[in-house]
Amino acid sequence: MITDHLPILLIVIGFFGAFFTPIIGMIRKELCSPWATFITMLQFLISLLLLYNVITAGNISYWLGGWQPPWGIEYAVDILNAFVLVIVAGVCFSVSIYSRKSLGLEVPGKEMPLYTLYILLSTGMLGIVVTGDIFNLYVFLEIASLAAYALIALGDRQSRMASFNYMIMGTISASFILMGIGYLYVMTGSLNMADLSRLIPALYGSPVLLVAIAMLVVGLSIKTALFPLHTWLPDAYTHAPSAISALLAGTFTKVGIYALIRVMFTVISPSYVIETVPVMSMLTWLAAIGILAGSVLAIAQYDIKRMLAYSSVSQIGYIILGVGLANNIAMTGGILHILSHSLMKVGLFMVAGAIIYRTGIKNIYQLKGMGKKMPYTMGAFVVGALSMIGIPPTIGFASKFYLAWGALEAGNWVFVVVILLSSLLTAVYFWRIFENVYFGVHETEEIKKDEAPLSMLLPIIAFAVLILLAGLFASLPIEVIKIWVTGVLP
Amino acid sequence: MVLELIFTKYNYIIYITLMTIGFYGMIGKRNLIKKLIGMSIFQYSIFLFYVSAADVSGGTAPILLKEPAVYVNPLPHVLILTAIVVAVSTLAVGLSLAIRIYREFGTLDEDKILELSK
Amino acid sequence: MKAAPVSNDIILRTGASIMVPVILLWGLYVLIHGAIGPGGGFQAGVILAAGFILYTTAFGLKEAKKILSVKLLMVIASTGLFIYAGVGMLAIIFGGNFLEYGVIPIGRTPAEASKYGIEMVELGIGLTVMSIMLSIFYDIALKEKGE
Amino acid sequence: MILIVDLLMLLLVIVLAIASIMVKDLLESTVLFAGFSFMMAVIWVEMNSVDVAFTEAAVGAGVSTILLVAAIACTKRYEEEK
Amino acid sequence: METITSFNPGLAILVSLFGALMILVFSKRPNIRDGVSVLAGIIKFGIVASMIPVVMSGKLIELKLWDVLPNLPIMFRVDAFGLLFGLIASFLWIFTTFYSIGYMRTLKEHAQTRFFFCFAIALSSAIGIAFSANLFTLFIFFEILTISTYPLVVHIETPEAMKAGRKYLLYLLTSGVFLLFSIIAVYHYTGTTDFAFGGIIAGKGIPKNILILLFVTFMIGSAKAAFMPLHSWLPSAMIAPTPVSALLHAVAVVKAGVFTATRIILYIFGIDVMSETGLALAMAYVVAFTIIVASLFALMQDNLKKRLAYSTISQLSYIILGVAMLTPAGITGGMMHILNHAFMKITLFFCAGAFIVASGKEKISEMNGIAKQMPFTMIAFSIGALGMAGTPITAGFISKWYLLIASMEISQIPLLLVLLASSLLNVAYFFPIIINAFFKKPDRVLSYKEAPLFMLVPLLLTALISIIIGIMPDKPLALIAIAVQNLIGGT
Amino acid sequence: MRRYLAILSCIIFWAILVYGVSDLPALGDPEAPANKHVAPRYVEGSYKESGVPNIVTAILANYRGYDTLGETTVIFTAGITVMVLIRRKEK
Repeated sequence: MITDHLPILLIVIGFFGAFFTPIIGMIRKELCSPWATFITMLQFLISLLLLYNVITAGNISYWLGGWQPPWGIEYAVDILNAFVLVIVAGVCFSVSIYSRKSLGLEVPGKEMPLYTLYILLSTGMLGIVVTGDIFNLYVFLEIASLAAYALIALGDRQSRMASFNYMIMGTISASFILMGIGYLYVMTGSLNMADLSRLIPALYGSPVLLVAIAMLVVGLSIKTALFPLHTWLPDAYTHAPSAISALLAGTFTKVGIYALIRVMFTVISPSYVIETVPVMSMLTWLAAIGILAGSVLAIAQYDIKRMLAYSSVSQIGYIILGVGLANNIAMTGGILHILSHSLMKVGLFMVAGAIIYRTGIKNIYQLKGMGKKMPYTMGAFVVGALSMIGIPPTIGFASKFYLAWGALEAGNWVFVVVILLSSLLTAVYFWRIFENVYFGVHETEEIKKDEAPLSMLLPIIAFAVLILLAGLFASLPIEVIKIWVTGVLP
Repeated sequence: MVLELIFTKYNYIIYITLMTIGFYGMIGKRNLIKKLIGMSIFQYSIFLFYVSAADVSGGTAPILLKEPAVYVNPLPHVLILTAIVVAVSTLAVGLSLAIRIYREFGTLDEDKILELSK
Repeated sequence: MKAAPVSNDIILRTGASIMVPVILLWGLYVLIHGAIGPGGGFQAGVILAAGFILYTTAFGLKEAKKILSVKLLMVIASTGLFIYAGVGMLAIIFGGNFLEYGVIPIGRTPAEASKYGIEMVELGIGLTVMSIMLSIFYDIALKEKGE
Repeated sequence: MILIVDLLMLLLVIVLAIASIMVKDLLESTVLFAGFSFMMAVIWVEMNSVDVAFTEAAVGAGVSTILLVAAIACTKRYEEEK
Repeated sequence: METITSFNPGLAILVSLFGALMILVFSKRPNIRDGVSVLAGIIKFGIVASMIPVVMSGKLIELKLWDVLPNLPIMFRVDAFGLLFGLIASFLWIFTTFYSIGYMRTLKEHAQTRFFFCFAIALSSAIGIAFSANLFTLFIFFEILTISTYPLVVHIETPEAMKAGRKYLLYLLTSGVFLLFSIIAVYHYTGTTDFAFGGIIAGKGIPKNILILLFVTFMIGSAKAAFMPLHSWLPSAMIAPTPVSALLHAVAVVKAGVFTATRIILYIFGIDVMSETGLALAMAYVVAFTIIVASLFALMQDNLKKRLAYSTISQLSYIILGVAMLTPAGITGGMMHILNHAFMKITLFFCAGAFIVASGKEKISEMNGIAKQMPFTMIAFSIGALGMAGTPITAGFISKWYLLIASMEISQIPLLLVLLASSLLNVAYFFPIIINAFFKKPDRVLSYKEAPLFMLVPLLLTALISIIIGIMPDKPLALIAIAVQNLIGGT
Repeated sequence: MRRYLAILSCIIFWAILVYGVSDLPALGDPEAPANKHVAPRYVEGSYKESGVPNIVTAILANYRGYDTLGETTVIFTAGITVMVLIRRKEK
């Protein structure tokens, strides 16, 4: 049955898509973008199917090459994987629709390599998420990273330097991860995640394990842009082409977080990283500082994309905070926030891209009258921003509710305060935009409606609607996440 | 204790030292190509770690011989083959970025570039 | 220091015209020999690329591109990967898992099928590595005016 | 005895690494780096990983060096003084 | 208690949401757009009113939609208290709509579509707050109310307006955060956020200091009720167009705050917990302080709308005071005052707006002799002012009467004195206006006339109703009696 | 300033890593877990299951063939990247 091969088809379709793109590009350049959309759509559909299968029939294990793990590479899909897969593939799919016009303007004449890299990035990220083998994770991380460096470097004049710095940081991160994997391998002899999790308890107390954990945590934190290691993120997101900022904001950092969760809670056991060696609680404190620092820095920005980038730093803090608190509720909130932040940030970056596409404006104080000029786009922006603030009934509210509740459950009042305070800070930096966009324009100025093209508007609106729908029916994803969380945490 | 460490595990100390040198090259140097060389050294040090961990004293290279023999562990070699290719790919990407930056700014000095791009 | 130095030096050209076929042959040998001795797709690909790079240095980029144009390189790279992934898909078609060479009905035993599978895969790697290395070299060595 | 050779080679590698980071001339640095790669390959042969050593010799000392030289040719040869 | 499932509560909310949508659709055709507003208001009131017989017969109407978060559904339950608030809000919306049509058109205001759109959303959420069956649902509508009233507050878009808007948001969003925290805490400790007669906190073993902390955060959370020291957003928000002030002050926002505070005191904490911990009495004194100080502030204002704003702050505290006294009479008085104050204050604001539209005057000192030119408006104003002071036969008298009785029942003489003193202060800050308007000669010849009919009729009607309530208070009292019965009987 | 900071962080980095060394298996230790758990199967099965005597090739292309596919894709990605970054239009 072909459905048995779903996990690998997800990736192989991407590979084939990427390998074909140069050939398609030689025939007709214009076909590259629809081709990328088609491939990512297939990946999205497969990941939906996978999620459905995992929920109904339980975890999936696929042996590549037919070799039984730990000798061969295994694709292991459980609810967490499938959930993140759907998010990543969904974002890749919708941004690919959006990107046709946006990238057509910002990176003209390079459709072929651009969409090849686009598909490779998408495939790389999906590969990271779906795999059950820790070295395989590294390989796919590199595919995705290289594609990401290249895509970022296609932005404006400063983007090359941003990309270079990202590459340096990314290589440090990848090398650290490789070293962590090496330490684990040297001490256990295995590379399979499930197998490792059986072997690692024998190493408890060994300094090697500590160093390995430290390496993996630092490496993944760089990829996730956790607070003190976030320095590459603002530059990269500001200068990258808008569609790419949207894509990366919604997916790549989330994949990093996924990997962090996977390594900490599946490979190494929760009880070890929480109680014996309080790695996770250290991370929560960093995350808490990051939440506030990110918000404050976002307030100081006037470039809309840069502001959104700093806001990402803060939002990533939420996720790590939830995961690090490691009780049922906070963890659910944290994982739910992966979904909600993807929806919100991708939507917002797409709006920023649409504004830049139509007017070229990046400074938020020059956005006067935009509410009349691009009513639907800005309407979507309002929805996204309200969700960031955490106004019900949006998905951002649902995840903040769970995070705050989880912090309370953990008895940590500082974090409760941080979470709630940060939503006020978020309100501050978004409200500046509202004021400029909707108010202070007088009747005398006639503003012509000049909406973004349909292929950009459609994904934007879709994300706004999704934010609301997911907010109204948040118990659905929460129930799904809970199944996984209760399976992992005692 | 320390002597024992040095005599049985000197490979690790060496790899860590190399890694630190590479790390310094990445964060302490301002020239982009120097940074890339540092990056390569950084990566190579990890390869050294893997390969030395695979070594078995008295073993032979992992190519099957007619008569039974002790082989060194082949798996890290495979991983490192992969990683070397990744390293050279990263180097190529980094160099192309550096060239592109040089074309735009006329310099490879990080500080100067940051100044120019303000 | 000039990039991709186009040399008119007769010695270099003569040397290259002798060396290049030898290097290419050696590359092919490494590719095939990969199964029994050290070597394989990567090494072979790199060696083959080195051969062409030598050719390029001796005869100039223009000449080199007449043999392997940039577009052709891209096609070769894609083809190489296509061979690799295609072998994997073939395994699925014959009822195995991805890249499970043993089920492909070539050779008498699964082990033999694996051997052929591995050779195919190495060929794919070799093609891709060679063409990409060469392509990178073309790009980096390409001087301002496209000389 | 073998230990001494081993250690000497490893020390040489470290010296080469430091030198290639420290010299101001990028081309020199590249050559030193090629030497570093080559020494690395030799060490790996000594550690019985012929495949890796082979790859390293081809990729590290070969392709990497070619790319670096080509890149330096396109840009500047000397590291700028502050 | 018998409960009936019915779609009516949801329908009542949807009507104005749908109306808002239609307003957007017809933004280019003002007549249809405003017609939609009116129509939606009437239908909405019809739906709310249709629930009266059911509730009067002692039943509850329930509508459970779906779980937004696990175990936290959007759920509506119409009890007597909620229905009272719902009735007031939907009924007054009709008047306000007419009035704002007149106001906006006469002044040729910009962005009228946005105005009516936000108005409709705000009303939906006010009704949503009224009918919420749990804190969670209430919070959702609470935040929507905050967001949807913001564009109304900054409607004129001048720099001062934007500044006032920022202050408005700062206070209300911050309080929203506190409310959210309290809700999460309640949910954390009790596992539910449902309103229940007698409260849900009792017997859950929550330590007393946490209980007090919770109460404080809850009360900060209902800062929409504008008690001191969290009142200062309200006078700032006076920068809004007058219909907005009328809506904010008489109907939607502040009443929602008071309503929430009452719900929390009576239905979350419950009478027992409140009296055992002594929180009720503390609360009573805080609001008593507010009553007096706000009245003093009111005396010092020259801007009529600002004076009305401080009067509102003081009057709202009556409601909380009544509830905090925890006796049947007190609760009755408090709830009754929601109704009374709504009608009286909306009359006063309508009058203030009429002055602005007809004469352009906002300052009290400029209103000498205005009664000659605008007699009807001024009469309505006087009725409202008399009611505020608690004069018999006006609505204000009824509620004050109950409050006085309650304060004697719990033998808190200071509170009694506060109530009396406040009546005097009311007289002190309203009567000079009336006297000057009727008897003082204007500085120069006045040339304006009454405001347009669209505005005049609503304000006369609301004035009339506030007298009718004063004379025949039995219908609303019966409704409140059911609410009180449930509360006391439930304990 | 920057140089001293860099050197300082390097020293810290070095020290942390050296701390972890003490428990690592000695160089060439045949009893090290890395050489015990998974590896022997490759040595034994290489010829039987894959038909090639070079164990590294067997693992590279067969047991962990999928990694190698990924790695070839990395090269491909790098090629495309270099192309998109510095290739100029040919005349």
